[in-house]
Amino acid sequence: ANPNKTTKVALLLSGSIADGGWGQLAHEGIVALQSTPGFQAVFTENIGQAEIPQATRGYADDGYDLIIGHGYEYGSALLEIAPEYPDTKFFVSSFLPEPSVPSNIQYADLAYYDASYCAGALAALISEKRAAVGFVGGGDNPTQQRMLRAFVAGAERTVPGIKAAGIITGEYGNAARGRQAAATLIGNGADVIWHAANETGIGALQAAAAANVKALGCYADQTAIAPAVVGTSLRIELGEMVKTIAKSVADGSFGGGGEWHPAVDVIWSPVAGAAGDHNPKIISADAWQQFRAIWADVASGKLKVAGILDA
Amino acid sequence: MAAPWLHMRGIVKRFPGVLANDDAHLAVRRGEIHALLGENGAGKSTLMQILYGLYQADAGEITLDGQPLTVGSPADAMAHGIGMVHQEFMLVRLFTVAENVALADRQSRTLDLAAVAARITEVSQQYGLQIDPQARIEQLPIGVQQRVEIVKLLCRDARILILDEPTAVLTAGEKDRLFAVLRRLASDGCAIIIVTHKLHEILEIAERVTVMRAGKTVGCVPTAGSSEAALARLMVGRDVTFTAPRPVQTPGPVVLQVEDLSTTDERGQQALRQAGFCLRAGEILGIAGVDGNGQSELAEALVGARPSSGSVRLHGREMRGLDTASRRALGMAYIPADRRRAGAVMELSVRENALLGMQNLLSHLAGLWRDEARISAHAQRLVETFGVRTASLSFPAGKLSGGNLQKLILGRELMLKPQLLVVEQPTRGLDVGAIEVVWQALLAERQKGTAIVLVSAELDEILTLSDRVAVLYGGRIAGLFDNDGSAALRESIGLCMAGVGASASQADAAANQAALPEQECHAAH
Amino acid sequence: MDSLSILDAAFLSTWLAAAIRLAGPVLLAALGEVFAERSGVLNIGIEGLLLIGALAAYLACGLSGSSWLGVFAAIVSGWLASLLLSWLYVTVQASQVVVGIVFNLLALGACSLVFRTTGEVTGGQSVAMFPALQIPGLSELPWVGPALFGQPVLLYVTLLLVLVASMVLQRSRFGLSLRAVGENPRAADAAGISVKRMRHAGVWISGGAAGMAGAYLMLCEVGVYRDSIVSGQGFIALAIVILGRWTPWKVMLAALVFGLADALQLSLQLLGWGLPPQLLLALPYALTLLAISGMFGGKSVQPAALLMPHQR
Amino acid sequence: MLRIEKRLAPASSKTAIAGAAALAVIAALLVCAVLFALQGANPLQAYASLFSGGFGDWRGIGYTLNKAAPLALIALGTIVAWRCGFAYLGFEGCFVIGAAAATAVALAVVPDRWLAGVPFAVFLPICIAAAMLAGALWAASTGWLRARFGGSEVLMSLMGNYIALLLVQYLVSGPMRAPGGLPQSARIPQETWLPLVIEGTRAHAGIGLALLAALLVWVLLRKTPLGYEMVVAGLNPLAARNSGIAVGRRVLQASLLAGALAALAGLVQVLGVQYRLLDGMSGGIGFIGIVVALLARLHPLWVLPVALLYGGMSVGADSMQRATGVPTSITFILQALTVLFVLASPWLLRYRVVWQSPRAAAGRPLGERNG
Ligand SMILES: Nc1ncnc2c1ncn2[C@@H]1O[C@H](COP(=O)(O)OP(=O)(O)OP(=O)(O)O)[C@@H](O)[C@H]1O
Ligand SMILES: Nc1ncnc2c1ncn2[C@@H]1O[C@H](COP(=O)(O)OP(=O)(O)OP(=O)(O)O)[C@@H](O)[C@H]1O
Ligand SMILES: [Mg+2]
Ligand SMILES: [Mg+2]
Repeated sequence: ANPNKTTKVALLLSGSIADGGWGQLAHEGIVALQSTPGFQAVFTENIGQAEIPQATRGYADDGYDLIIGHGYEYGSALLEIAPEYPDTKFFVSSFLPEPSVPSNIQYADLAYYDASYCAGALAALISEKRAAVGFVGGGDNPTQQRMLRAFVAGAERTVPGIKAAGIITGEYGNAARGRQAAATLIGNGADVIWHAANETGIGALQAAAAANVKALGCYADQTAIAPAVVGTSLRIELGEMVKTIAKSVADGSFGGGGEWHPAVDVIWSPVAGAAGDHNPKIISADAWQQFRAIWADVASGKLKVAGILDA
Repeated sequence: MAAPWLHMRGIVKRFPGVLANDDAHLAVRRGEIHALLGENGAGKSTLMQILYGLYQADAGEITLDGQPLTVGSPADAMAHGIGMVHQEFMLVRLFTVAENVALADRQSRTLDLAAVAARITEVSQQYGLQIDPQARIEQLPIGVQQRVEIVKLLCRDARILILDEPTAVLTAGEKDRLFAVLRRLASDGCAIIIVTHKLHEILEIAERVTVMRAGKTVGCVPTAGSSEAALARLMVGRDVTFTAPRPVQTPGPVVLQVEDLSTTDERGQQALRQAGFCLRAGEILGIAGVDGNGQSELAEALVGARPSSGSVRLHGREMRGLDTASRRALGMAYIPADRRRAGAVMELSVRENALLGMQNLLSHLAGLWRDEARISAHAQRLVETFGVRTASLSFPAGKLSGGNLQKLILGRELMLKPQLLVVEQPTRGLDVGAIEVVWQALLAERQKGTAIVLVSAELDEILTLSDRVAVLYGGRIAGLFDNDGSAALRESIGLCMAGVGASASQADAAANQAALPEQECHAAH
Repeated sequence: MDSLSILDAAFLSTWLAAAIRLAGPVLLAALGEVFAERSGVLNIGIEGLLLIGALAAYLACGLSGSSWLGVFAAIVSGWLASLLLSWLYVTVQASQVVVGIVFNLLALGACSLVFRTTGEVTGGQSVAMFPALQIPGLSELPWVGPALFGQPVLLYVTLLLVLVASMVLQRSRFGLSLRAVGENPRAADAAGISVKRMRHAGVWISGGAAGMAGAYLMLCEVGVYRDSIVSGQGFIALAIVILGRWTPWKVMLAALVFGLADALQLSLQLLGWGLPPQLLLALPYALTLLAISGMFGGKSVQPAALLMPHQR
Repeated sequence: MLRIEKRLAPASSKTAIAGAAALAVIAALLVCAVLFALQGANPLQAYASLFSGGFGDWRGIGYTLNKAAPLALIALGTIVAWRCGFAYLGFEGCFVIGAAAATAVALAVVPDRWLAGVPFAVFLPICIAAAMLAGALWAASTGWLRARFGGSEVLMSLMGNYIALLLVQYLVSGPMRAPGGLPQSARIPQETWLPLVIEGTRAHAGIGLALLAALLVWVLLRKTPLGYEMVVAGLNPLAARNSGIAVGRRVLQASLLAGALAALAGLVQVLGVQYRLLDGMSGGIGFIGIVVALLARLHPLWVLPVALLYGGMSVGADSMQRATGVPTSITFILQALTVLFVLASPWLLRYRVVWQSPRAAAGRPLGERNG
């Protein structure tokens, strides 16, 4: 790679960079790149489904080196466009859509199921009544469905006898509906709530706060939204992802033609604001220790979540 | 002579391209019934709407009791005791009478419908108007709706009442009742300004009449000692004939046979019950009756604009199941009562309106492509033949005066060379000059052998034009008369319309006639 | 525990509670819309007004710490925004449908920009929200207790407003004039009522109410601002007005129908029947469509002059 | 001194209308220039890229054409419906229904399916017919309900949109979902894609369909008795009925055609841009199409330039955002303000600015004002 060349990176988002989660975290990576020598980084947010091809080609035609489509929405659109621009690298932060893809496009398996399994386990461990824990999902897609199953497996295998249930709301951006979904779960006996639903999830946390049941955040550090009930948040390191991929393009190590598989402890990390990685008032030391063990097992591959789910 | 109470001086009002009022004057005294007369488009309504604050004059002044008056809005007008009954009633159809009256009542800030209802009862008893304050407007006949309008004004203590063509939609009886109320009001010190085209009514009710022509006031004369002819001359600037001679002619073969025709109105009420009659070529059948007794429904049922049961045969051919388009194709034509809303398309030009109903005839390729040349030629011929006064063929029909619009519609239908013409209220709201033109046209059509069903609320019109008269009462044909022009006939028709004169024998005769087979139709003459 | 059975008291009462909570803000917005539509203006812009109200409530409450101040700010900003709308609807007489659609886009852009530039005034924390008000005694009732008597104070305010709206529309001079303007503007004009003034007022009321509904959403449900927060609830409010036939208390029932369908869609997932969620989500819209099709009579319930500009 | 006074009647010359619209656009640009400056971007540079993005080169023109095609088709549907007095707002629904039908037919052009191996020239008419039929039936169901029971089509069609969107959402997450499954259908085979029409751009043949449709709609409304009947039925249904026009039938026909045109827009989007059916692919285009129709004053031939301008503006907005990096919200604001101001511009036509010497003003008689 030529050290004097600037690498031009563009991030495409279907939602907003101020969503306090999925979009905002990736945007943080762009901001970091903007102050990194050798990189020029830009983004476009709020791209409607129908506008994706045009926005992508716009950047490709403008000579960008790396175009990141952030989310499942980009999976197929970028796959179709990539062959037209062999000199541009494409990255999509969602699963590989077909077994073989062009060598200038890379997909990512961001260890959602591993994280969900661990979240389920932690939820079960901190449940006081040990009766039920609940999950609130976003868009009605297979990833969310499978995350729900991983959450259920994590909870029910870790604390036998506990019941885990979930509601897929169908939307990522509808906080009011997220709130009612969580309230429904709580009303039916759940005393710990986790979500994977972006803005919809904010409502889920508010429901937990209102009912005074424990909750776990997702994607970002969501302690501030409901400090009294959020024990920890599983933050997804999307900023790191953006930086990592951009650097791989800059130094020529971009691994196109397949899927990127970071381990769960690389791409996810438990955070709880000023309290560090968890809030001891909500998560007992014992529970935290057990969770850490599971977390390590999943990260090391000793515990294979995919195997459990496919069984 | 007492100084005028209300005085409008030098009123000028311009509309885009039209000088509607040009130095118009009006002086009204306390306790006076004052008529305002003028051709269609002379500017009467405009002048009244200025007085009522709906329009602002461009120049001129209004004084009340010698004090200058500015009327910026109807609310201003009402505050000064000026009230108006519009040609088109300004009532909210879904509201009750009390709600409608309360609507315009600016006096109290709160809404007390019970008090309003009490006031309505009080006022209506005082003036002999019968109104149920709780009735919904949409359930009331036209005549009662007008009473509501008047009660509305009286409840607000209006001292100056403007009535724009109040009798256009009323029957003789309703008119008499209205006039009684107006006289009563005048004797109580109100001033009443009445706009009307009916000269005999002016002579009957008004003390003085102000005549307008082309926006200007051409004079103000006392009615005492005046005559219809004199008024007409003043208004039109020439002599006008008031009767149209109906030449004697033997009717031709039967064109229309109606049996057992029944239909319902908008609200699903039975509006026409088993009507039956037949009609010959070159014959005019007048349909008389108090408004709302099924006349419109009859006309619409005949032309297929309203679903009906029973039989309508045109030249022996059953029309049941045919829509208006097919019936028109077979020789029917129709002129509805409300020309602006039901007879023409206001936004389109004279030319496009002339095309209405002929769009498939004036075309190439059997209705696939418009034939612009023939369309223009047709419109030109129509305008010339019927003397429609229009700036050009591309002039919007909505801006034609009532008379000219009526000529356009009449001409359009007649140029279809129909075998049967169904025409409703052909001269409603028209000035005497225009009436003359329309009557002549209808009689000429009769002479050509067209069968005509003429629905009119004007008994004079019916007696002038019709060969036979059918009276509708409560949706039934209550009487069927040959028009011999006798005074006795007028009387029996009047009684029949009121639902009392229909002696058993006449009703039976009507019913029998309804069922008459073709040969007996012949025998009837 | 094996509590997830449809006849279970917990299932029913959580379903009802969720339904009422979902219904609350849309009911409030719909109440305002009733006034706009009764005056003859179809205000499709309430989606945007809701968003403006939500942002105003967030900023005001976040900066001052007072929830009630948030409500006040939301009402005022909803009203201010409706000044632009009513100017376009009533004074300019531009197509109401198009103005409403485009206004929603404008509101989204403007709110997003304001939020971006003012930033997270709360440092990512929720603003002070209204707690659920447990009405002593009643909220412990089985089945319906928590749903009906354990809701945030704004719900009770909204229910009160249903009553007020009913009274104003049916019993006051203002309501009579407003309805007259929506039924027959020419008659109202001739009666000395300023058609434009009444229509401005109708739109303003819907602006204030939608703003307050945004505050409801923000201060009772969500607590933090995001651009997506309203996500179509303004349009649901429109549907509710129609289903409720422009009558406040019927609108209240219609809001409940929508809330019940939406909440049922969430609850049923717990039963694992695998029904497509779209089916239930479409149900209230289909109901509304049938209700206004005229198939079941009453075709004239719509204000006769809805969408019709008035000119003398 | 300069005075603003109300005109007797709004100015109605073409120059006045165009001038007011131009003023409105300039006003919107000025307002947003302030926003750009506040965000630290150079407004001039922003507007330069706004223009050059949509019209500056062939590539941009290609995108603009692709944007304009479906917009124009929906706008034409709006015109047919609205001119016939059918104030339909359900184009969002027709669009996705048409897209779904087109996708279903295109997905049949694979081995073992019923259209296996048909050439494009055979496929396209079948696909167009299927999509248009689906959209026509969808819109006509509302038309039928109105004609039969008298419900308001404005409100019914708003509700219908949700049902159509949820129906398509169900299709892409259920029966039509591609294996492996995001909420989207499988990609349609390359043989079914609309051909590109300008070398080196993405412009596809959809714009040709839009052009053809505009001409046909114009001919229908201006040159045929049928169109005359539709317009009359729209302007005055009562008079139309009395003069023998079958109003209900015309409304039904207009709704069929309107739905078909909007569905064609959905087809164009699938066969020309997306190559598959997606959840949320309409993204409000059904409403923007109505906006375009109204800006074109419901005239079929004006639709094309207005759609091109609107399309160019949104393409330009993208490249402006790329060039300046300002938040997209500003481009939303710019688009919305432009449309709102243009909609409001007829208001300017009611006034005029007059020069008048102060003496003359004082000497004017009282009451001699324009009303
Ligand atoms: N709103 C308006 N816009 C433009 N021109 C108008 C308007 N109202 C009335 N005019 C014109 O002003 C003139 C006077 O109309 P006006 O209604 O006062 O006549 P009128 O005497 O009441 O007629 P009629 O006997 O038919 O009722 C007409 O030539 C008409 O064309
Ligand atoms: N919107 C309008 N624009 C232009 N001219 C109008 C308008 N409305 C009415 N007019 C004119 O005003 C005149 C009077 O209108 P008006 O409603 O009194 O009808 P008319 O001629 O009296 O017919 P009718 O008595 O049947 O209602 C008409 O002659 C017409 O030229
Ligand atoms: Mg008049
Ligand atoms: Mg008249």
